[in-house]
Amino acid sequence: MVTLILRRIAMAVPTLLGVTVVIWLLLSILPGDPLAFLLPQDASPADRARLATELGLDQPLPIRYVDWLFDMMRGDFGYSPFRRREVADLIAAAWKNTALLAGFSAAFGLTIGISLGTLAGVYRGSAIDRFVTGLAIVGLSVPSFWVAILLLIVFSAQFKVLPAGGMATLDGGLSSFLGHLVMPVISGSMVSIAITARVTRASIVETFKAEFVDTLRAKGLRERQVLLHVAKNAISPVLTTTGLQVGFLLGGSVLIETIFSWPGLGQLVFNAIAARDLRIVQATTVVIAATFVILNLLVDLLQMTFDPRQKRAA
Amino acid sequence: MTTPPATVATGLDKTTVEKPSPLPLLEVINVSKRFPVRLGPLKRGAVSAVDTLSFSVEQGQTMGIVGESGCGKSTAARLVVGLLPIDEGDVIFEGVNVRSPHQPRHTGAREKEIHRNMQMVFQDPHSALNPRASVGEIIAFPMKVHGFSRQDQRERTGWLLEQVGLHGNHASYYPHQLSGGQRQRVNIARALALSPKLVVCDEAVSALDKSVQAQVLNLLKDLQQELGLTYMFISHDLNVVEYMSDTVCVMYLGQAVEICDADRLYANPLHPYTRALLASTPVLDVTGAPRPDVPPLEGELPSPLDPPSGCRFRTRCPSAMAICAEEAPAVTQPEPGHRVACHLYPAGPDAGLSMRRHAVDGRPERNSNA
Amino acid sequence: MALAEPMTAHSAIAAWAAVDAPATPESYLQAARRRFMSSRVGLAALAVLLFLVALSVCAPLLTSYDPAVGQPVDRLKAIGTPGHLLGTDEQGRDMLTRILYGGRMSLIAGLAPVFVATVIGTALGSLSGFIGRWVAAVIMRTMDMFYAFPAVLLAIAISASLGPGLFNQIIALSIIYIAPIARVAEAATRRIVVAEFIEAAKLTGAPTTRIIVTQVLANIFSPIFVYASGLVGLAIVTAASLSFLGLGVRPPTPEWGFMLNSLRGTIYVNPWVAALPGFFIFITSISFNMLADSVRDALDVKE
Amino acid sequence: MLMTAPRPTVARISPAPCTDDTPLLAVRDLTTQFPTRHGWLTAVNHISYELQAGRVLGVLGESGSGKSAMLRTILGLQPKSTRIAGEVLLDGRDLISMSAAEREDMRGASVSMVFQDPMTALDPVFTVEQQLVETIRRHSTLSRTEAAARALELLQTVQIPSPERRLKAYPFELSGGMRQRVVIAIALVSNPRLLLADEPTTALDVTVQARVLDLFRDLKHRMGMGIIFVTHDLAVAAEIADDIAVMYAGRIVEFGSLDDIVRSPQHPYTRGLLEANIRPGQHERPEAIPGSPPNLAKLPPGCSFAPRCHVAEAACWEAVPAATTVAPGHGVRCLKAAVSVETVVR
Repeated sequence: MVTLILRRIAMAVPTLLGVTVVIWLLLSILPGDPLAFLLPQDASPADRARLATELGLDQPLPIRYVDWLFDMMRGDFGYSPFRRREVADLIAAAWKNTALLAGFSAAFGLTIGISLGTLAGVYRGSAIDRFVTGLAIVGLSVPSFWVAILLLIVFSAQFKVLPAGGMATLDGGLSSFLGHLVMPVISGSMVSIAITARVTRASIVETFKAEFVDTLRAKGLRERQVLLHVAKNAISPVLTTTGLQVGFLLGGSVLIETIFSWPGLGQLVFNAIAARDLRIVQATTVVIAATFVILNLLVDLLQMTFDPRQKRAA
Repeated sequence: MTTPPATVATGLDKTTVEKPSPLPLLEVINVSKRFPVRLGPLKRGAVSAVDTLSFSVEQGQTMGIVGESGCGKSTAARLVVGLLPIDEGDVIFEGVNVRSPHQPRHTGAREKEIHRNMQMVFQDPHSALNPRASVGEIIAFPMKVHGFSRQDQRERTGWLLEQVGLHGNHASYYPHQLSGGQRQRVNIARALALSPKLVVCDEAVSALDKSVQAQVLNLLKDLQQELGLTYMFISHDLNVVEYMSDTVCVMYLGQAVEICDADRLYANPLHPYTRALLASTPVLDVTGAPRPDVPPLEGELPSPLDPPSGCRFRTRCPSAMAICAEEAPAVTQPEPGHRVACHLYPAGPDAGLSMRRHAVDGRPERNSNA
Repeated sequence: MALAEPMTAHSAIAAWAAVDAPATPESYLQAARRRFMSSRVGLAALAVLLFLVALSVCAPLLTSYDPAVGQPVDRLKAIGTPGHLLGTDEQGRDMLTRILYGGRMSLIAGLAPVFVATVIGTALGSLSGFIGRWVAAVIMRTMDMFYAFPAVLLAIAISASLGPGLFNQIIALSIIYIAPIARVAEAATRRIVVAEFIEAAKLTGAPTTRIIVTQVLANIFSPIFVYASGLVGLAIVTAASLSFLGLGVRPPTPEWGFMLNSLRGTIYVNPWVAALPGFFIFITSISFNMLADSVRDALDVKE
Repeated sequence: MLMTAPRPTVARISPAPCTDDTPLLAVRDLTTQFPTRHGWLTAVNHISYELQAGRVLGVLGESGSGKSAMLRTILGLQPKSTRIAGEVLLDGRDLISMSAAEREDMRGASVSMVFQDPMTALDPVFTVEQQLVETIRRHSTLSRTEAAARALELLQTVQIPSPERRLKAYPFELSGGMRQRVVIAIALVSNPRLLLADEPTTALDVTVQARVLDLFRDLKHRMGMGIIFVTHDLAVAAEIADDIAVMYAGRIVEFGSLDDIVRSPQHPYTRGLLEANIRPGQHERPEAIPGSPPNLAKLPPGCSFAPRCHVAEAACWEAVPAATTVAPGHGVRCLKAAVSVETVVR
């Protein structure tokens, strides 16, 4: 068990390295002049060359990557001339806010999604099933940013019951704190609800078809007990999607945070794109991807406890 | 579905078939195959699927291979036809060494020529036919690969369908529209498309209903007579193997434990495993005739990852002795033509025998695996 | 083979034999088409999509306004204003016109990446599924790298580094969809490769590429097609997201995602016009998703 | 409908003394239909038979003959959409008209079932002990410890080697033969009166099959339960069954003692199966039954076997043959059966 866990953790390392390679390549090799943002329009070729040497841009690619990677690992994400701050400080402040929003969205989305999916799976073929299936396809198709705008139109513009944006801390009272969360959470977790419900339903329906369910019934277990067996067998694919759902939420945060002026990583990325500050885009993407990889790792480890095969492989 | 029942065999008499040529068509010499497996994060092991297997099949004869699941009989089939590379040993076909780990890979044309002569009938009537192709396309595919003209493909497909007792119209149907027995007939027709000399039947009737099984067995026998085919007939059903085969090879955990003419093997099984197999086979018998008094096989099949030392069967053998754990039994011939690998039959003057009939070269006949 | 011997002519036998005769030969795709044609939801979704495509293709014939230039006097007209059926935007441009023209970009931005990714992903996935060993290790581990990113974020990062524009947006989306399609293709191929008919094909001596093309592709087509058609709805939304963030087509070319963003500031003045582009993104996406579900059901045959 | 209670014709080993007139199980006119797009498909078609305690009824049939559907109907495992008619009387109580809750209590207590594939019949994520204990506690008031002790006892009953170790094992850690023993142990939890076995040895190797068959014989002798043993293999049925019912296309086409069926088969299908079965030492061609097993959705009018039957005549195509008794306890549904002693009127 322990060796298996260590092995799984060890497997995450190359993935993380891969992530940095992809990001670094994207922003170093793809067309686009990295110096353009740092130099004044009328910089001379000599100035250019000097800056390039200073930044190590005249080094071969692998060396530049390794330098960059070690800087990142030291927590040195560079300086943002546009925000006039250390990128690491910007990210640290934003990360907490994004984690808060994503955490609430994930909890909300997974709870609703798993509940709806379980209902639909248990009462497959019924009106509830059709309702959930229909709801899921709507949730899957609806753009989160459109939902956000609709919510704003209804609850901020028309009825003026919810704040149009920003974030409140708990110091300002629970209602203000939650009030600022409601719309971002709902609009952000629509897709998660839909996908989780679909996967949960499919997994439960599939498990009910398994032959051991007949054995459970044949030995006289109550339908409630049968459902418990089915649930324990059906949980694996649902767990797998939970990891992916968080990915959706982190990716979607760029849109949701922008619309609701939530001071998180997403808004940071959006503003950096608008300002063409690729350094921030680069660093934030790496941080989000690393968070995502670690979350998936945790989900995998959790999954192991449900699979006797992996439990026994000590 | 108005095709007449199989009529291919009419008027063919057993005695008219030419005598088998003296040299074997196929010789399998000390062939071994191990599959690497991952046992743990860092541990690796190897399943010994086939271990120093040797036998030979003569032209026009049927070699039956029988054994329980995991005995390596299907792996042996795939090694012979070249679907799996062999680790050790040689496969000699018509006197030519066609597969050997020491030989360089065959060129495409040579390999194609070998495939033309060795084909296989597969087990599962569902998975053996491409569900997206029509019956005609399935049967014609080997011919297409071998450059038959369109006209030839069409004519031969029609002839093959007729040979296996299907209607010409069946060419345009898709596998899911056929019954299990019909699919198995298509499976056979495809194997015959290139006029092979050797046909390997891997559990060819096991998935069929009992009432259909007999049809397909009859068809295989008829085709053998008419086309002079040589079969390697693999099955777990002892009765079917006995009926189909001239010679039978019994396998246990990747090794051949007994090889003999079918009649003699069933009348006088020598190896304790063969005896146990025969005693376990349900027999439709209400006459009350005494069943052979063999105790049922105790214990579990040992893991092929770590086969027992010495004789692999000793852990379940009712007559295991001390020597069985120490030494792998040599192949002996307690009666003419009846080869067995068991310490109950100590080596006589003819020590150093092989499970095959024709010694080919001076390579060691049977490696000790102790 | 059913009637072993002709029996006494009898109407009952004849009637039964007629029923029992094999159904007309019907290939898998023919059967799938027949089943799709009997799916009401699928046909309705298809009709909506064809209607939307027709509208955006025929946009110049349907409206006389310029999609890029508006009349400042006509700014922020509400839905139902005479002459401006769907109102006008913050620059006084006719919304109906912009929606019709915008559909072109949205549909292309959703369909093109899925098509590109399907072709590349299928090639990579089927190759690694069929050959296995180190080929699969190299290809699939590379694909895993892309799985370590939240897809939308990766698309944003790629678009950001390539710069705005429809073409760059299509490249970005293609890249993020290659990995999932390659995974589906690889899994499907691995399921097929163990089938005995693949062994039979190998026994003909045919080269690997020929076996993949003739035996494998037709059998992995349906899971890939089902997956890819489900991606189109998602791709349309994701493409709109990129445009919403300013990473898509450049203004003043109309595109639904970008329109939604630029109208964001007007929700207190002219709320329902601001919501319009999102509605069209939603309708297109849900139609594709319903179509995909029907296609999946039609292709799902028990064999 | 088919025939009255089969009585032993010859003195047989019948360990259970309970041979009074009420049979353990009486199936009357049982019919099971599934909804399909083209209407109702009849999987079990007006089946009737009786089973005495301590006897084994072998049900012989090929794929699609309705033998599994019949077992599942008896146990009430069919989906809700299934249409079921007829009676299944277990000790006089009708299992078909029971409420769902009553049926849940009856399953595993007085009727148990053993399934075909031991590889899929056990829940993969629970240990053998957990699966046994929950069954024991469902049907008794034993504490967890007492139930664990009983679980061990059951594993000993089914002769699993080193049972203490196996209790803590997950199904994937056991061989096929051992899993099937666990499945049987679960079925034996509360000494059921009736044991339904759906091809319990088909997925096993012959040497394992021989030992599982031994176990079944042992259970019959020691516990005196009635067993319905479904199989497609006549030779396996002959190893275990006292009586045999031959099913074809949802109907019982012949019923009789093992002797009757093997020595004087009356139905051409039964005769065909006997012929098609390769026997040890056989050299002559087996007489194959032509054609394929019928498609239940497209049954011919009249006798379902007529299309494959070499003695069928026009009349066979007109109406389903009535059941006739050719000898005491030996019935057949065939117009061409050798002797028609009496026609049982429906």
